[in-house]
Amino acid sequence: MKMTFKTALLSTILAAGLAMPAFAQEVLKLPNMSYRTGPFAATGTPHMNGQRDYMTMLNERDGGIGGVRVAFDECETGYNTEKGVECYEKSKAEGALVTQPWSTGITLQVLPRTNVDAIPMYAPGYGFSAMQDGKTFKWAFNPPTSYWDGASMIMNAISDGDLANLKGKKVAFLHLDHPYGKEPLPLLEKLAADHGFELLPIPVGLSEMQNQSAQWLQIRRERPDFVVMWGWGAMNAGAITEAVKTRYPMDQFVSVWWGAHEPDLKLVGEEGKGYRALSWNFADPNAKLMQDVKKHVVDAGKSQLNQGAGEFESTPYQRGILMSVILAEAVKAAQEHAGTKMINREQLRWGLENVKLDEATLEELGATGMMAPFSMSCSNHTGHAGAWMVEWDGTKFNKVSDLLSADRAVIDPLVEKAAADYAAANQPWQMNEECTQ
Amino acid sequence: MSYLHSIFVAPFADMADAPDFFLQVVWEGLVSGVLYALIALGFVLIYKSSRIFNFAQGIMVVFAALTLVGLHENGVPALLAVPLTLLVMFVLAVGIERAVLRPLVNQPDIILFMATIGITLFLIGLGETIFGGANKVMITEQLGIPTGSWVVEPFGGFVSVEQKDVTAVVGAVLLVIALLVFLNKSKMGRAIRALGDDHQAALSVGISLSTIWVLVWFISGIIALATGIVWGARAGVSFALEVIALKALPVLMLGGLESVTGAIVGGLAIGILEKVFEIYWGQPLLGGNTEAWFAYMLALLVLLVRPQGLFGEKIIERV
Amino acid sequence: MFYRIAGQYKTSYGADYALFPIKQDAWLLALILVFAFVVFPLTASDFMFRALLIPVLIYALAALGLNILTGYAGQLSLGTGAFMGVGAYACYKLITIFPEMNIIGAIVLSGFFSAAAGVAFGLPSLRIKGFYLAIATLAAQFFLLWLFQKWAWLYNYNASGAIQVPNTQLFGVTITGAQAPVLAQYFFVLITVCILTAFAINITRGRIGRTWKAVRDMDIAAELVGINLMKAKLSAFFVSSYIVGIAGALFVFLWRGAAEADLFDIQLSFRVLFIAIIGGLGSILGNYLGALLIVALPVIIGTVPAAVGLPISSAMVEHLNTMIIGALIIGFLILEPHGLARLWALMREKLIIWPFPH
Amino acid sequence: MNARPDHSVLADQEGSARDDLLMDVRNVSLSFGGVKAITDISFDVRQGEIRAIIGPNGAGKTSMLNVINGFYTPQVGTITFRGVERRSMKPHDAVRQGIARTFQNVALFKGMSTLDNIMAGRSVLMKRNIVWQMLWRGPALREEIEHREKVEEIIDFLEIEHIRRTPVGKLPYGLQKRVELGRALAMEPSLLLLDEPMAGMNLEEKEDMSRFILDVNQQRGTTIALIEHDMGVVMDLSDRVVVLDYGKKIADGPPDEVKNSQAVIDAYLGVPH
Repeated sequence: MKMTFKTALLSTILAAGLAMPAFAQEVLKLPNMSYRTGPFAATGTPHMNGQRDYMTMLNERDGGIGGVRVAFDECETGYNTEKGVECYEKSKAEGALVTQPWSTGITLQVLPRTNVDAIPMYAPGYGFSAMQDGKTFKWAFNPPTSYWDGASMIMNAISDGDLANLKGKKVAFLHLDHPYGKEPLPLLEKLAADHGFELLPIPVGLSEMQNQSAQWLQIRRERPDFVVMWGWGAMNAGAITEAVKTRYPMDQFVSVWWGAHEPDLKLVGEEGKGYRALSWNFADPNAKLMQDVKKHVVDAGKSQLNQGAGEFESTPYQRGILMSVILAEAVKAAQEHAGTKMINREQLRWGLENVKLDEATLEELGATGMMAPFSMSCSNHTGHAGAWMVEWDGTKFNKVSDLLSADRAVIDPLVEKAAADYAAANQPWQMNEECTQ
Repeated sequence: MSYLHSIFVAPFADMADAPDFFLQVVWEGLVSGVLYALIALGFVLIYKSSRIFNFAQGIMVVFAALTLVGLHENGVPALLAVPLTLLVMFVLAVGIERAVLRPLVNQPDIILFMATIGITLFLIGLGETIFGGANKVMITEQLGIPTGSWVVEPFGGFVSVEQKDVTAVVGAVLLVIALLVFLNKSKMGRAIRALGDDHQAALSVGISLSTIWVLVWFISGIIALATGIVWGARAGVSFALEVIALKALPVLMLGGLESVTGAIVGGLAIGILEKVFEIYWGQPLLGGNTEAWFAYMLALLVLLVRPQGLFGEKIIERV
Repeated sequence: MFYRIAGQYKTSYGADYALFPIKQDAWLLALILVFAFVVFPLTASDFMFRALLIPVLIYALAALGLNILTGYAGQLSLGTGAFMGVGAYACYKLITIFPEMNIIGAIVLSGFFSAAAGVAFGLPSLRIKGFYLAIATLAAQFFLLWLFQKWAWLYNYNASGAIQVPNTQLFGVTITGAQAPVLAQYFFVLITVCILTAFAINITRGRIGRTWKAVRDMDIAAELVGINLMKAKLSAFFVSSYIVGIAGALFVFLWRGAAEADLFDIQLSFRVLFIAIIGGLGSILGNYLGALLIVALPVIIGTVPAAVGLPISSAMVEHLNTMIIGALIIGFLILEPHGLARLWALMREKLIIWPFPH
Repeated sequence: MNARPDHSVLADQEGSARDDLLMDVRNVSLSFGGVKAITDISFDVRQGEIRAIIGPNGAGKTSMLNVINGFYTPQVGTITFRGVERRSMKPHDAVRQGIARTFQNVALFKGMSTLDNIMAGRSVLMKRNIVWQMLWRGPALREEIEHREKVEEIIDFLEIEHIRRTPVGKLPYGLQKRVELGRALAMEPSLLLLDEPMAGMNLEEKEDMSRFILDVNQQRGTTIALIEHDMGVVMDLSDRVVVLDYGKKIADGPPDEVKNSQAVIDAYLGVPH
C-alpha cells in the first residue's frame, strides 16, 4: 500500500508537470485570483462573485466578448502572497492574458515580474498607487481610482472641502497592518504636514482583526476628531462593532470603499447610522446591467452568490460586476484596434490604456449612475474616476455627496517620485518610452 | 532621562489621571483573559488525564462555534443546535480517541503533541470544507444572550460594559464551578484526577482508559463550545480565532500544565497585563500591537526563573 | 537484482565512511543529480521551476535546518518562519547597505544573523524542555514577526512595509530580481542546497551529530557521558538557524522577489514543521521527500479530480489540502513515525533482497 | 599487565596517605528538601581495585554514585579525585577527569546504533571543530577513523560485533547493558562506576558480565566502583566492599570481613535501629 501511494504520487507529479503547456483554445483567458476562504473571504467573496458573474453573463448573453468565450478561471490564494505568486506563475504558463492579483501584497510581488514577462496586471481599485504612472508601470493598471486618490477624497470630504479646516485636529488612521493598509500613509503624512493636523496611524495586525479592543481603547483615550479606516475582511466588522461599543460618534468614522460592505453594517443595524464610506460605485439592482446579470446568471442558477443574504443588492457584489465591466471594455477596445478576436497580451495592454468609459458607454451598458465615467491613457493607468460618500442609514447605504475628486496637485508629484524610486530600486527597469503624453 | 520618565512615570500618571479609562482597560483585559483561561482549562484537563499536550484545543473552539452557527444557518433552531453541536463534539471525541489516541498510546509525548497539531490542521480543513471559509456571526440573540450594554460612571468618566461580556464572565465562572464539582465529587471525575497521578490507580476504579479519554475530550469539547459562543459573540466566528487561541499556550507555561488554578489565574493575569501593557507602554513607546508577543515573552521570562511555571510542581531529575 | 549488495566488501573503516557504502545508492544519487542538473533544466517549463522545483528545494532546505534542531537534537521549534525572516531581512539589509556586495557573500553572511537569533532564543533550552521549549520558540516567532513590522529600518522605510529584491548579478548573469532568468535562479538554489546538504550530512554523521542525537535520546545520560549540554544544544540551534536563515534568504531573493513581514508568520513555521515530520524526523533525505509532497499536494488535488471529471473549486482545493495534510501527519505519526524517509528505507531493503524473498 | 594491588593488608580507614589512592570521599552529606539521602559518608578507592558499594534498597548507593560523578552536589563534604579536591563539578567535567559510569536503568541513546552509542562515549576525546566536520576531509575523517578503531576494539572485546548497526532500542536488555558498558569504556576512564551492571540478567548473562568486568579491570587496568545486589557476584568480584544503610556507612573492608559484620547482617535482615 505504501508502495502504491508513492508510485501514484510520483506519476501524478510527472503528469502534472508534463501536462502544463496547455494548447491555446479559442477562448480569452482572463483568470482571477480569489480568496473564498480565510479571514478575508467575507469581503472578498462577493466581489469575486460579481466579477465572475459578469463574465458568465457575457458568455451566456453575447457568447463572450466579440464572439469569443471568456475563460474566467479562479486560483485560490487565501490572501496569502505566497499562493499568489504560485497562481501568477500558473496562469502565466496557461497563457492568461491578464493577471488580477486581488491583494496589494500580491500586487507588489508580481509587479516587477509582469514588467519582465509582459503581462498586463489589472488591479481595479487596489494595488500600488504609483501604478498610475503608465510610463513607468507600462503593464500595470489600477482603475478607476487609486488609494491615494481615495485618501485625498476622504480628507477633502471630512474637511468640508478645505483641508485648512483640519488644522489642530486629530485624525486616526485605522488600518490593516499589511501593504494594503499602509499604502495611503505617505499621502496622509504629507497632508498632515502641509495642513497642520495630527495623523495617528493605528495598525491592526492580521491576528487582531476580530478583536480590536486595544485599538479602540487607544481611540477612546486619544479622542481623535475623525477615524479613517483602511480595513478589509474580518477587520471591518470588528472595527464597526468596536466603534459602537466605544460610543465613537459614527458620523466621524469614514472608510475607504472596501468598508461599504452591507453585511458588516447589518451587524450593528441602527447603531451604525451615520457611518460613511467612500465608494467608487453605487449599488443599483434595478439597472439594466444588473437585471441582465440577474436574468442570465443568477436566475439561471449559474452564480455562486448567497441570495439569502441579499448579496445581489450589495455594494461589493456590484462593484465586482463593474471590475469585470472595465476589463471587458478593454478587451473590446483591443479587439477593435487589433482587428482580431483572439487578442494577445500586448493588445490587451493597448486596450486597457484606451478604455473610455464615458456616460454614453455606461448608458449603453445599462450602468448609468453605478460608477463615474473615466478613461485611461498610456500615461494615466488609473483613470481617476471620482467617488461618492455613501452613508449607512440603519438598513442601507445612501449617496450623500456629489461626485468627489482627488487633489491631483498633491498626488501627482508624489506619484512621480514614488514611481522614480521604484524604477531606481528595480534597476534595470523597462519604461514605456513610446508614451509621450 | 525623559525616556526613563516615559517608561516609569508617565504610564502610571496616565492611569491615575483617567481612572475610569484604566478600569475599562482592565475590564477589556479581563474579558480576553476569560477566553484564554477557558482554552487553557481545556488543555489542562486533557494533559492531566492523558499527558497529551493538546494543541488542537484552540481549533476545537472554532470548530464548535462554526458547527453551532452552521447548524443554525441550515434551519436548526438555536436551542436545538446547542445539544446537536455537543453531539458533534462527542462524536469528535470518540473519533479522536479511536483514530489518534489509541494507536498512539505509549508513544513519546512529542509525537502525541505533533499528532494534535495534525488534528488541528485536519479540523481546520474539515470545518472549511463543510462550512466554507468565510467569517460567520455568532447567533448571540437567538441563544438568549443579552446584547445591550451597561454604562457605569465612576470618577466622572464612564466604563462601558457589554452585557454579553458579563454573560461570558458569569458563564465561565459557572462552567468552572460545575467542572470542579464534577472532578471532585463524581466517580468519573475522581478517576480523571487519579489518572493524572497514576494510571494503575485510576484503572483500579474500574473505568477503562478509553472511556476516560473520550470523556475528557468531550468535556474539553464542551468547554470549547462555551468558549466559542463567548468569543464568537464578541468577535465573530472564523478561523482567524486560531491565532488568538494560541495565546492559551503561554498561559499554560505561566500557570503550569497541570494546575486548574494556574490556568485560570494565568489566563486572567495575561489577559489583563497584556492589555495594560499595550495601552500604557506598547502604544506610546513601541508602536503598538505588542499583544502579539507580550504573553509569550512574559511566560518565557517567568519560565527562565521557574522552569515549571508559577503553579507547577518542581521537577527533580533522576537517573 | 538491482540492489544486490552481496560481494561488496569494505576493506577499511575509511571505505565504510564513504557517503554510500552501497554502490547502488551512489548510482541512484547520480541519477537524481543528472535529473536535477541536466534533465530538468532542459525540459521543465518556467512554471515547473517557479511553482515546483525551486520551492521544493528551498522548503527542503528550511526543513533540513529544522530537522537538525528537532529531528537530530530533539528540540522542538515552532519559530522556523521567523528565523527564515531574520535571514531574509539580513540579506536585504546587506545588499542595500553594500550594493557592491556579492550576492553569495550576502547570503552566506545573512545565515549568521539568523544563527545568532537562533542561539539567543535557544538559550532558554538550557532550562526549559519539551513542550515548554516549543512554546518558548513561539515567543521568537511572534516577537520577531512584530519586529519585522515595526522596525522600519529593516525594510528601508518603504511605504508599504515590504522588501523588494533588487536585480543583482553574479558573473554577469542576473541572479535575483524580476530580471533574473529562472534557470539561473534554479541553478543558484540547487547548488546552494546541494552544498549545505553535504555539510549537513557530514555534521550529522560525525561527532557533533552524535552529540545532538545523544541529547535528543536522553539528555541526562548525554551529560553523564561527558557531553556539554549547553554546547550541544546551542550548537544545534546555531547550525539549524544558520541553514534556516539561508533558506529564508533564498526564499525571498531567489523565489518570491518581494516580501512583507506576514510572509514569515506562524503558518510558514508550521509548513516547514509538517515537511520535516512527514519527510521523517532525524533524516536528511526525508526533507526532500516531505517538501515534494507538501508542495505538490495542492497541484495534485487540483488536477487529479479534474482529470477524472470531478472538477472542484479552488477554495475547495485549499480546504481539502489542509485536511489531507492534517490526516497525513496523523497517519504518518501512527504508521511510520519516521516518515517518508523510512518508507524509502523499507523499500530499499526490499529491493536489496528482491527478487529473492529472503 | 596485572595491576591488581596486594590486598592482604587490611583496609586502612585513614588511608589517605597511601600513594595508590585514586579517590577519597570525605564526610559527604546529601539531602533533598530536608530528606537525608546520604549522611556523613567517607571512603576511598585505590588505584586498580574493584570496589563494591552495597546496601539494601534506599540505602543511598545510587545517590553516592551521582555525587561522585557530579550529577548531585552534596551539601557537606569533599571528594578528592587524583589529588584534586572538590565539592561539586558538572557531570561532563567529571568525564573529562576520567570518571565514567553506567546506569541502573539502562541510559542508552535508544535511537542510535550500537556503534554510534559507543562512539558517543568518545565525544569528549574528539577535538575537530565544526568546519572540519562539515567538510569531512583531512583531520576530521582521520580523527573519526582513529576513534572508530578504538571503538571496534571495544566492540570485539564485548563480543557485540553482530549488533554493531542495530538501533539499541531494539536490543534485548542484557545486550543493552553490555553496550552501555562499552560506551563507558570508550571514555577511557580511570574510574568506572557501574550501577547494578547485572540487574535483571539471567545466570549466563551474569557470568558474561562478570567476566567482562574482571577483564576490564585486569587487562585495561581500570579502577571500578560498582553497586550490585547479587551478593555472590559482589563477593567474588570485589577487592573491598563498603556497606551503606539508610544513607550511613555501616561497614567497610574486604568481602570476607564485611560478610561477617553484625551491622551488615542486621541491615540485610531488617533489624530495627
